[in-house]
Amino acid sequence: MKKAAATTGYGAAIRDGFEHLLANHSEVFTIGQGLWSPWYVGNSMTDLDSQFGRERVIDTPVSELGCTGAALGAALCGYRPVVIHPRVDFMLLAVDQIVTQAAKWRSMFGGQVSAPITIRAIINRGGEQGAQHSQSLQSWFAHIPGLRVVMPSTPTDARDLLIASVLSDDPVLYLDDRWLYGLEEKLPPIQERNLADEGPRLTRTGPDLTMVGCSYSAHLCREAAARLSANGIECDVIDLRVLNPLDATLIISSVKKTGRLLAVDGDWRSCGMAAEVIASIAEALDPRVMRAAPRRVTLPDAPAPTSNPLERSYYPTVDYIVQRGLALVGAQQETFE
Amino acid sequence: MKKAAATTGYGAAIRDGFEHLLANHSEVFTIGQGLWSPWYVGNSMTDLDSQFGRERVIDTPVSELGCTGAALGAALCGYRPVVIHPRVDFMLLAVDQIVTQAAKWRSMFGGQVSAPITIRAIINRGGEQGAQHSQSLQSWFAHIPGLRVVMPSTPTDARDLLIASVLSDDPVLYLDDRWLYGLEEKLPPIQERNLADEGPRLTRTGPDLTMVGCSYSAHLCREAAARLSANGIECDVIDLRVLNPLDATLIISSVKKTGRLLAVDGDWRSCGMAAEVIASIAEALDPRVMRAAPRRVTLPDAPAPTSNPLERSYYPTVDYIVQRGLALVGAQQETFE
Amino acid sequence: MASLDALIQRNAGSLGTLADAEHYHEPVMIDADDTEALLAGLQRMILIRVVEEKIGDMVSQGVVKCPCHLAIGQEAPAVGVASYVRQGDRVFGAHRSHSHFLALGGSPHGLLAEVQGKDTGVSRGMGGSMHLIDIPNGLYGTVPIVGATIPIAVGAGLAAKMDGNGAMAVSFFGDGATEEGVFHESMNLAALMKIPVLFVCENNFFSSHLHIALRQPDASVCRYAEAHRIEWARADGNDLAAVRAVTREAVAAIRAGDGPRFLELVTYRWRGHVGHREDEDVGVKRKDDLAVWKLRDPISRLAVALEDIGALNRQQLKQFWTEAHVVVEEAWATATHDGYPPAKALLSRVYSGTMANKQ
Amino acid sequence: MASLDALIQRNAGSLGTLADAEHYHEPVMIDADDTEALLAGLQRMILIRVVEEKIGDMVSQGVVKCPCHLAIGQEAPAVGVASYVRQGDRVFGAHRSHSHFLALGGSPHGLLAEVQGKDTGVSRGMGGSMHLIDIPNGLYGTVPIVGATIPIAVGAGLAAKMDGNGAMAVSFFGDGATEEGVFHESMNLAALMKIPVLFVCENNFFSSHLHIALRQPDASVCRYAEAHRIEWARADGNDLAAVRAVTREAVAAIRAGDGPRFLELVTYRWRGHVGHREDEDVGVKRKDDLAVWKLRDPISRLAVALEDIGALNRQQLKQFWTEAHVVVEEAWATATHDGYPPAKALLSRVYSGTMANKQ
Ligand SMILES: Cc1ncc(C[n+]2csc(CCOP(=O)(O)OP(=O)(O)O)c2C)c(N)n1
Ligand SMILES: Cc1ncc(C[n+]2csc(CCOP(=O)(O)OP(=O)(O)O)c2C)c(N)n1
Ligand SMILES: [Mg+2]
Ligand SMILES: [Mg+2]
Repeated sequence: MKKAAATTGYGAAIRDGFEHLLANHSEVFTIGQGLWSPWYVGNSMTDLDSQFGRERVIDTPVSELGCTGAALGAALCGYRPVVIHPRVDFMLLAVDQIVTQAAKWRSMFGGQVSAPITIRAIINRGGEQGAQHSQSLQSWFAHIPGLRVVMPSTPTDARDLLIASVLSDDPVLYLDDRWLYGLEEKLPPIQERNLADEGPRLTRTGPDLTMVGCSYSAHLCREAAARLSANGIECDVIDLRVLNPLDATLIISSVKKTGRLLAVDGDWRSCGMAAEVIASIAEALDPRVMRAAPRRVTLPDAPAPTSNPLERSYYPTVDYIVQRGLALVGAQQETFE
Repeated sequence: MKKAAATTGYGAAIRDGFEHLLANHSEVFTIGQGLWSPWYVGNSMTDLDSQFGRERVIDTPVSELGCTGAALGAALCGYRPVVIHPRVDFMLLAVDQIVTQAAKWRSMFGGQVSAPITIRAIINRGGEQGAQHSQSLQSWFAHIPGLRVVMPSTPTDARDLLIASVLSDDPVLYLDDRWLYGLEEKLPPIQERNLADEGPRLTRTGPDLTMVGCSYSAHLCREAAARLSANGIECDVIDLRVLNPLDATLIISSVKKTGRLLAVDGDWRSCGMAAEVIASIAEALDPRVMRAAPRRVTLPDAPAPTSNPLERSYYPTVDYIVQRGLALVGAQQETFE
Repeated sequence: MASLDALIQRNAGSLGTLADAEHYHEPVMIDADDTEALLAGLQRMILIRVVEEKIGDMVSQGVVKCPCHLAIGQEAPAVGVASYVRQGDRVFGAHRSHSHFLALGGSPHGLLAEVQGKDTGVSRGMGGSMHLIDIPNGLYGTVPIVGATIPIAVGAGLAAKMDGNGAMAVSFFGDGATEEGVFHESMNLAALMKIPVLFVCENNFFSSHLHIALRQPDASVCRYAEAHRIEWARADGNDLAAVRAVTREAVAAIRAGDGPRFLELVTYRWRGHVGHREDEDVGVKRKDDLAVWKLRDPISRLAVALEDIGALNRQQLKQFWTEAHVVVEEAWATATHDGYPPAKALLSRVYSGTMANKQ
Repeated sequence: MASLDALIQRNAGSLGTLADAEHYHEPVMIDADDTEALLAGLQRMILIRVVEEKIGDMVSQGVVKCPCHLAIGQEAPAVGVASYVRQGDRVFGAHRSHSHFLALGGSPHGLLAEVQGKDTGVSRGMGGSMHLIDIPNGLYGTVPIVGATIPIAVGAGLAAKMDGNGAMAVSFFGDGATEEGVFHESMNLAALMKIPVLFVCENNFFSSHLHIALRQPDASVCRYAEAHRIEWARADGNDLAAVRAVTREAVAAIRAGDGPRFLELVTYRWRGHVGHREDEDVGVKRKDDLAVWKLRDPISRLAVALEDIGALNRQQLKQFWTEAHVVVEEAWATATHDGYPPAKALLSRVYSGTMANKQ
């Protein structure tokens, strides 16, 4: 992306969000690995430690489970911690505290406690990093009642949804993707929104095809839609933004209109977010409105490789999505591996 | 269930499987919490320790991650360990070793190593145990390439799929459900099968409706199908058996015939196994073959409660499935919460 | 199993006689402590004992259905530590926490309603025995995932440190929990950040059916505090005065800003791991040991000591027990007539949907 | 940051002078060790140094793209421990394991092909720098999830114990890995079951950008072995003879059936946490320290010692370096011309689909 004047990148926008939170909400603090490092979390938290002090921007030992539990404990006691995991893969060591603790404490204790903890993890893949440094797994967390899951695809959302996540009284998993850090846009003034009111958004409209994605996949869908438009195919593009709890209304009304659905997700296929999108509309719509069978574009059923040629074929691309879109509108009944 | 002579229960059948493995395969051993306890894993491993020695039936400290990693290590060195987690909820502490290690080592090292580890976890819910002692989460693990996921719904499968899992050269997650321990049947002689050849099975046929489930849900589907039959509605019932990698062929051909699908799963809804079943047929079939929109029956979007009346309304029942089946065949377009 | 006996002996390690059921049957030494506090503590231990026995009976009758882990025999650690917990402190427990709840002043009715799944329960019928909360009394949560509340307590301590008001967090857990890696991660974090948290390990030698000799190379867990450079103390967990003494010192240091402290309180449970039976699912040797361990009863040993100095007489003691029974029976009766949570509670308590007020 | 200096001083704990860059610049003491073995070790350390520098250069030129964590300056622990690894033993490493791979006899070509993602790489191009395997030489796997291979190594040790053939497992990890709970779970399991596993902690003071003083209350990690009742030894990790001495004793005990042993080898990395730069993403103080630490060079300190006793002359030493460069340049050249994995490798290597043969 070219950098136009007065625009802000995705990573810098996240930093703006943190700056706003730390400056305006004394109960907010951040804790996680790499917060005192110049590179660990990209440019998304640069110098926050010197700006707000190392008591509120806390770097930690290599103890994902313990640090996440500690953040939850502080959240139960009046604070709004953001626990940062520089990679989703590392966060998996903290699954118990996220899924069996944070997501359940409110209901388990009869609604008497809130756990306003935000777990921020970064999807950091590609660059020949391989199988253990590439997972996104949003589908896992979108499966858990009690846990709100947020995935911004634009700098503005990266900033404002971070703020909404941290100000929410519910536990929130906020996932940002390093592949979006290059995106730039002019940011509107900050608005503190109630996350409970946020949901999927229509970012482009057209009668021929509905494309749904989140985070980097939403970005790919937007790019693909532009390319398809050049081919005379106009698409509705829906950016999920909030994956759980999912409000499918917009997707349903869109597919009711287009009769065609392409669900794109940068996670695996089986029991994935793309499956949820398809199942949601399949249940909600009279099958006769469908002009073609819906399709998924996801990762292949394999761990991430390192070797460059394999890596290039592993991740969904704009080209591939465009192909799938054309095929769908052509409505050939093709199957892909 | 009444106990007819010469029949074996689901729990005892699992024990038969272990007995066969330990008696015939010297490289098999079992390790996990409660293996020296008279009650921890129900009757599924009773006295195996005295029969085969505590060197091959190892009880452990409360260290899920460490013990799972140790089992993986032994699997890389010529053994076929079965690591046992008495509850899925406890196993979540071991997610890194299951998902980021065991499932990936083969592909990550270019196919040069096999990790013939079986992770056996027990779904143990109900009985007012509450949110942290009720999870099943098969949808999570069915999402992971490299990990085979097995869920038997009958005593015979409980025994023979356990044997196939342990003899498979791939990592396998084997989930059994305490609610099935009451099931009894007459067991055929043991057959050592190749897990790679096992998959979904049609356990009842009928032209009106396809019902798909796994484990306890498959059992509920069979019961519901019998009841529906009394109402003149004949169903195909498909027991998934092997959730990952999923072979959807049977489901597709069945729905092609019936035009109606009810996907039942005892896990949560969003990004769940029921969503995968619906997405698989939606992608594969011409929408026009559907005589009604497919439907899911899953847990509600909430952690498990304890209070008895809430607990009774929380889990899918035969009655509820029957209702849904009738509605589907009546093809009313109703929505359920 | 002579070999196991031998193993257990070898394994006793630094616990010495504390690991031997034959010792500490005599009345506890109380001269160094405050009589009033000890009398109050005795009453509280009696209340816990009576509540637990009532729950045990109701479990055995099948009236209470949720899994209950009874603390009968382990009343002293809860009561002794609780006597130094003050307004603003936050306490966390685990699966065996009826004692912690009651020691902090929790209402017997709230507990007895909760184990029946009633809307009037402390967790509004959503948690049962294993998920208790009582924020007004400082109990911030007890959960059955072993070790899970340890880092959470460290986080509560971090919050207290940030608040800078001299409050502390308390983490109650058992010897089995020290086998969870998160216990070590939490200890390191607390030591590194000098977090005001009191780690209290109730070492009762068992993790469900397994004796610690079959789970760890040494029966004493203070070695972990040593490793993480956290000052520790060990005491007879069935001696209220001893528990109060080590707690007093540890809490003073914590409130003075010295960072975390660790207590190992050696005790024994009289019932099975879960449920009402005495010898259910227990490790070998336990059956024979239990009778001897009961002679290390925290209640009678304190009562006799108080009688010996004339601070208590048979009459008053009998009175304590009667009062406890009256309270408990009344609470139980009320709870049985209370209602269950409404159907909508299932979905209405999952999310708050609210957000912070602007500042 | 005087305060951090002070903190680091206080934190040095039992490491004493080993934590101080000013010490141990002199030639190592070798009289107690075998000269042939030391000469071989020297050559191996030189090979590692040259390979790592080559990889560093290729990273800086953007030719190698996968993340590489270089072990320059840390050659001695790998080479010293590997010299007591024999056929049948199983060794596991982590993200900084080029040194372990080469020390065990791994082929430079296999490594240089792997970091280029070639099908001829040791992991057939599927793993890159952070996922190395070389079963013929006993390297059973290195992975970048910190701490992940520690329990896996314990399981390999359990397998060795079951095989009863006197083999052992070796787990290489860093000081940062001791902060993962699974490290403690693994130590307890190994101690409890007397598993033949050698835990080797290369304590280089850093976990990426953070000095251990900012992560743990004491810079020495032997206290953890103490807690888990595992016998331990500590040595200057930049002194090959010292590393060999503590390894020799530990391995003898392990093979004799004594159970696990723990080694803390104090060392320092010369490059950034990841990549080729010297001062990238490093903690404060590091820039100034590095120059002094380089005087504790494991290679030159050994070379000079061997020269002093006349076991080595300048000529031969120069020869060692030249040979290493030749080997490495040839290996690199071949690797660059090797092919990439076939497209089908992506899906064909996920499952085996096979099963055990009936017995
Ligand atoms: C993570 C996890 N693993 C296993 C269990 C099963 N479990 C419940 S209580 C318990 C024993 C814990 O022993 P200890 O911590 O000593 O507490 P005690 O029962 O002696 O009070 C175990 C293993 C669990 N609840 N959570
Ligand atoms: C579970 C996990 N958490 C965090 C990381 C990020 N990380 C990679 S290497 C590293 C430092 C580990 O330090 P140490 O164990 O001392 O090894 P060293 O780099 O010093 O060789 C960290 C934190 C990771 N790879 N895995
Ligand atoms: Mg215990
Ligand atoms: Mg290090």
